[in-house]
Amino acid sequence: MITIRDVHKRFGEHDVLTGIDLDIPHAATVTVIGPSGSGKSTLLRVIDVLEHADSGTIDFGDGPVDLATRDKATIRDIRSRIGFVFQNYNLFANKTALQNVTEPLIYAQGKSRKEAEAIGREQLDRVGLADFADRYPSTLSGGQQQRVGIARAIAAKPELLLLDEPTSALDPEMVGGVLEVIRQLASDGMTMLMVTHEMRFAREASDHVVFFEHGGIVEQGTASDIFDHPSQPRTAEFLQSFAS
Amino acid sequence: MITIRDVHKRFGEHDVLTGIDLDIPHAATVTVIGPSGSGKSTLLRVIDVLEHADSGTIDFGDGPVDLATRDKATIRDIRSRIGFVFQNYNLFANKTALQNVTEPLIYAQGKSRKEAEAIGREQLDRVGLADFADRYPSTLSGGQQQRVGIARAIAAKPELLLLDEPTSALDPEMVGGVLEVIRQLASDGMTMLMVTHEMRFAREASDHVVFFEHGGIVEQGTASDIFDHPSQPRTAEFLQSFAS
Amino acid sequence: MDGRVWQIVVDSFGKLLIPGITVTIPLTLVSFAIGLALAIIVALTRVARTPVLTQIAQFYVWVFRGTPLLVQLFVIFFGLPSIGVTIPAIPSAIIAFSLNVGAYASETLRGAIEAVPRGQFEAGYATNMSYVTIMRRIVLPQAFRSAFPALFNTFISLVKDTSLAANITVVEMFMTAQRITAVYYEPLALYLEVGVIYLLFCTVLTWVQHWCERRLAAHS
Amino acid sequence: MDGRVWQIVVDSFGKLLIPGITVTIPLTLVSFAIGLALAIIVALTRVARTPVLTQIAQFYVWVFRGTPLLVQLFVIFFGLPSIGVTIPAIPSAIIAFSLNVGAYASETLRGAIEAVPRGQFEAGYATNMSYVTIMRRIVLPQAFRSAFPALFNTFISLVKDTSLAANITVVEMFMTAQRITAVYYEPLALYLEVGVIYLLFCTVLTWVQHWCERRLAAHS
Amino acid sequence: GSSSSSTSALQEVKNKGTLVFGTEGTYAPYSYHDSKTNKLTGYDVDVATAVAKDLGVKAEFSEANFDSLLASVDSKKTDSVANEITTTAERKAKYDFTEPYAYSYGVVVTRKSDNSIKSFDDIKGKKDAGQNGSNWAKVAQDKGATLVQVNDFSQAVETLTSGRADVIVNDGLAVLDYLKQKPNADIKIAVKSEKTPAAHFPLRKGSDDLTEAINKSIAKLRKDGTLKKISEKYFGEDISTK
Ligand SMILES: Nc1ncnc2c1ncn2[C@@H]1O[C@H](COP(=O)(O)OP(=O)(O)OP(=O)(O)O)[C@@H](O)[C@H]1O
Ligand SMILES: Nc1ncnc2c1ncn2[C@@H]1O[C@H](COP(=O)(O)OP(=O)(O)OP(=O)(O)O)[C@@H](O)[C@H]1O
Ligand SMILES: [Mg+2]
Ligand SMILES: [Mg+2]
Repeated sequence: MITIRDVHKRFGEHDVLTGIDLDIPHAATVTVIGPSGSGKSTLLRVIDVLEHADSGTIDFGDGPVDLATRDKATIRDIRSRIGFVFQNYNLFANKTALQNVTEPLIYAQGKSRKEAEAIGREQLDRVGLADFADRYPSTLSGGQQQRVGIARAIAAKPELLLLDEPTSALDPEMVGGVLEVIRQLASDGMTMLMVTHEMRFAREASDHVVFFEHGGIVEQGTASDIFDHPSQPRTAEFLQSFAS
Repeated sequence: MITIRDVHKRFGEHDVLTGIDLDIPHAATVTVIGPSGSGKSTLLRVIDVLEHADSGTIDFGDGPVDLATRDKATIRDIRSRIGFVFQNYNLFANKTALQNVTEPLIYAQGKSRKEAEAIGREQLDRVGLADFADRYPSTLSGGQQQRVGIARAIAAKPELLLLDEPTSALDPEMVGGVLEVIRQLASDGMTMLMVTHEMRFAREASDHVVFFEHGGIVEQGTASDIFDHPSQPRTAEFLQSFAS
Repeated sequence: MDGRVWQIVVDSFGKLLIPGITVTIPLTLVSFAIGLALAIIVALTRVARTPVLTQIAQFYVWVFRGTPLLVQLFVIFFGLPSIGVTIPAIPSAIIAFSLNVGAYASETLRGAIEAVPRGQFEAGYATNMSYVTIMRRIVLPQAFRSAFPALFNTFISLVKDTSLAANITVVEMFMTAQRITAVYYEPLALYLEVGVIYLLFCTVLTWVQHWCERRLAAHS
Repeated sequence: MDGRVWQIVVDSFGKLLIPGITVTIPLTLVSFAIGLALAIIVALTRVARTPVLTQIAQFYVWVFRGTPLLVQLFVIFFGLPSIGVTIPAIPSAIIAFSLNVGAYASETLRGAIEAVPRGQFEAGYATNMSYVTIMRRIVLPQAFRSAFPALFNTFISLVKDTSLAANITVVEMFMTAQRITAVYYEPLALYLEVGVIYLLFCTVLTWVQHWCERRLAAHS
Repeated sequence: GSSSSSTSALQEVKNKGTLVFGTEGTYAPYSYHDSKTNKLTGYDVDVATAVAKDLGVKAEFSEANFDSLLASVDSKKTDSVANEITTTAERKAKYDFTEPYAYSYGVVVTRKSDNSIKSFDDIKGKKDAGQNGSNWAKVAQDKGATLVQVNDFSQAVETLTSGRADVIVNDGLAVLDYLKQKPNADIKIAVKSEKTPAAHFPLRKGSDDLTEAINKSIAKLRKDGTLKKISEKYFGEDISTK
């Protein structure tokens, strides 16, 4: 169980996270849904210390760690356990698709180039990009970039994988493919926290769903709790809207 | 009726568009669906001459215009009739949300600053961002940026609006909102060509659906033709996959 | 430093500051302003890849970046009279310095413009802005931001390069220091002193640079 | 140009080229290499905003950008002996030029680093690369691309600034031109000639610049 | 300066076996490079060499721009300067100076067509193309001329012939050297002055015994005709005496 406690974050006068508590069971997939601008991306970013929380802790099972910390070693320790798929991909612009996957393996994990390339090709293959290994990001389509981002994040086999709308640029077939990947990761024991707007995907992929609004949790439960029997009127309203 | 004929485009050795013919009836919404990397974005980019086609024409009703043209005046004439919502938003990084909408009105359409701001605020309001007018893109969430991109494109009231996955970063409520906007634009007589991965959205929003693969059109028809009675097995397969 | 040297340094301060304020500063400001305007035009011409103009711009940058400023001054001041064009010293200096700044700063800007993401241009094209408008309203402001420190390099260099105007009869600060040296034979002390005055001028420019950088950073 | 002047120019060519090749070029290359290494360290230090180191880096840039190169040469060569440090002319020149290049180029790099999109850093952090690794593998290569023309400005400036070494007894190309002028009293012709030789050297650098730019552009 | 701490200045020179002079190497015919051999030569160079030889040491030369020559002496990189250095009260406050080893006269140079200058007093109100704080520039200014700043004699001539100045007040022998090289130049010598002492070797303060020794050498070389011989080689006349 990975536990997140009392996470606060404000930008200027704007309270973006207002005390988030979240439990992510081992090997579970927890999905955060909620309106645009409600703080979903910010939550993920704060967990990976890409943004410093104003306060809050994360506990991987060996004691709570302060998410507001400025201590380099602590931050790197947190990050070493986490993988991140960015909403806007953030591929390394000066590296090929393959290098995007292998660079962190070589330079952060200390793997040999050969080993890294083997892993890199395997992961690119998994997301259907075996033929695009030597292409630079600027020559890839949106969906292709997003899949490289997924391959990069899972290649490091993190304890916790954060996914920020991992299917936003993907067509239905690819979404199905990514769903397959996520299920397989879950069965391999990967713990995942995901933000998505695709409710059908959320329902299929998640063990646990969190509905988020104005930087706070409105309601949470199993996928079927939330989608079929929401207890809060606001959740029901959100889900009734367009694409549930 | 806007007609597009025989559009070809290759990148290096890679044939991305292999002779596209497309009719977009006046005030209709035509949606292109298809797998990642099939050339959907490229088609939109070539129509707006952001990429030079190798060959092909567009006809807005007053004669075909060569899409491979290098003539500045011709290109600007084509672009003056078209609005574009980018897959990755492409907001002007040094302008606020409001300025992103008003700059083109002032500097491309010659409107007064006052008039432009009135239109700008109206459009931002329409996409639910009235309170974010003075924020820079780097401080906006993904969905907020995408909505600014939509506001910018429709503010100029183009003859043809191209939308490249306009809902990819939007939550269901917002998708509903954008669907509303698109329906209203259509009823105001706007002609739209859209790429989307959200099949439900495609079905609700479109008059006509085109299924695209490997840079060519596999099948096209009304939304219900394609979604309910696809004639090609490949189309059926694509739609059966995950999120149809 | 003994009493005599100290006295010389103190007595010289005013004598150095006057040409500093009346020559070095105005020469720098005027030349940089003209040079920067030129640089923008040249950089845009090079980025645009229009056939003939781009070649002319490239040739200009090649010559004025590749030859010593002193030689440029000489040719303009002493060389042009032989073909009947006689330009007074200060205008000659301004011409040479502006052309020099234009060549260097245009390269800096070109690099910065080429580094602005293509999506920014495309958004401009898609909203049917003209090339010039896109440059003026969208791309140049972003390019300036990253080019700022390098442009100030050129600016700050110019402050000191104006001393070369001494070669074409302009009495400026460094030359004045040398003249005082010729009387008292204390080069090191006077060079240090003039160095401090240059540092003073450049400090102000550094402040301006950092102030502008902060402002530009806030706007993005 | 009459026959006599032409003869002087022809006879001088070899005399100028020799110090050009044996002094100007090696002095430039060595100083730029050291200066660039220094610039990278200083730029990284400034971007990192570590308390004391950043201030030291800022102070260094302030002093070496703000004072004339000639004064720096003077202090190192003539001033340091008074505190017991005597450095020969060529090493003194290399020290001064390197420190100067380091100050200017570090500012150029800083601007370029700050313009690399934050997402590139974040992707590096998220994949748990160290700050240094992110800089080395991801950010600096991208920063170099946009900074390239401005860095070559500094490089090409240096080619010509090496002539200041004449002030500390290094016999280099420009000094040689002045010697010949002292005999024949043909400054304009000889300055033009030496200008052409500098242009030759800088042309090679310009080629290198454009070649590198094309390579870097292909990789992104 | 204070070099007389333990060993005397003369002793130091004898110990290292060299007397090091700074010189510009760009001031014909006093200090310049021979166009054929490319070797440093000139009146001052030869005199300095002769003096060193007389002291039983080797002369060495270090070339740099004028201000650097002085800084070289201050930082003990050189012992003296052989570059037509004249004395003034201000300079004597900084250095010890030897007796003169050259005398020269000043001239007023004008364009060929200009006949308005008949004496030094006629340059009042005229524009003088003068060198960087030189004695000659001071002479001109004392006579009421305004200064147009130039860096060397060639520039002075360019400035005069392009009409940007009216006169050049300078060393007569340097002007003659110029006219030897460029007889067709549009300049002429309009006025000549009296001969005055024109060149001394400056030494760091406290070098009393070295000053003394060099003075003796100069006197000896003058007496045995060495200076005259050197002088005639470069000027065709004797400038080593008044
Ligand atoms: N500049 C380029 N150079 C080379 N290949 C390119 C370039 N731009 C796009 N491509 C390739 O062209 C193909 C079509 O790209 P396009 O962006 O049109 O796909 P798409 O259908 O929009 O995909 P997605 O749904 O993933 O956005 C892709 O395989 C892509 O890699
Ligand atoms: N750097 C910043 N400065 C100020 N405000 C910010 C900054 N980054 C984000 N915000 C604001 O914080 C709020 C939450 O943003 P966040 O990106 O977490 O939203 P989100 O839930 O991921 O939305 P979306 O679904 O649209 O991606 C938004 O209102 C956004 O405008
Ligand atoms: Mg988000
Ligand atoms: Mg696309």
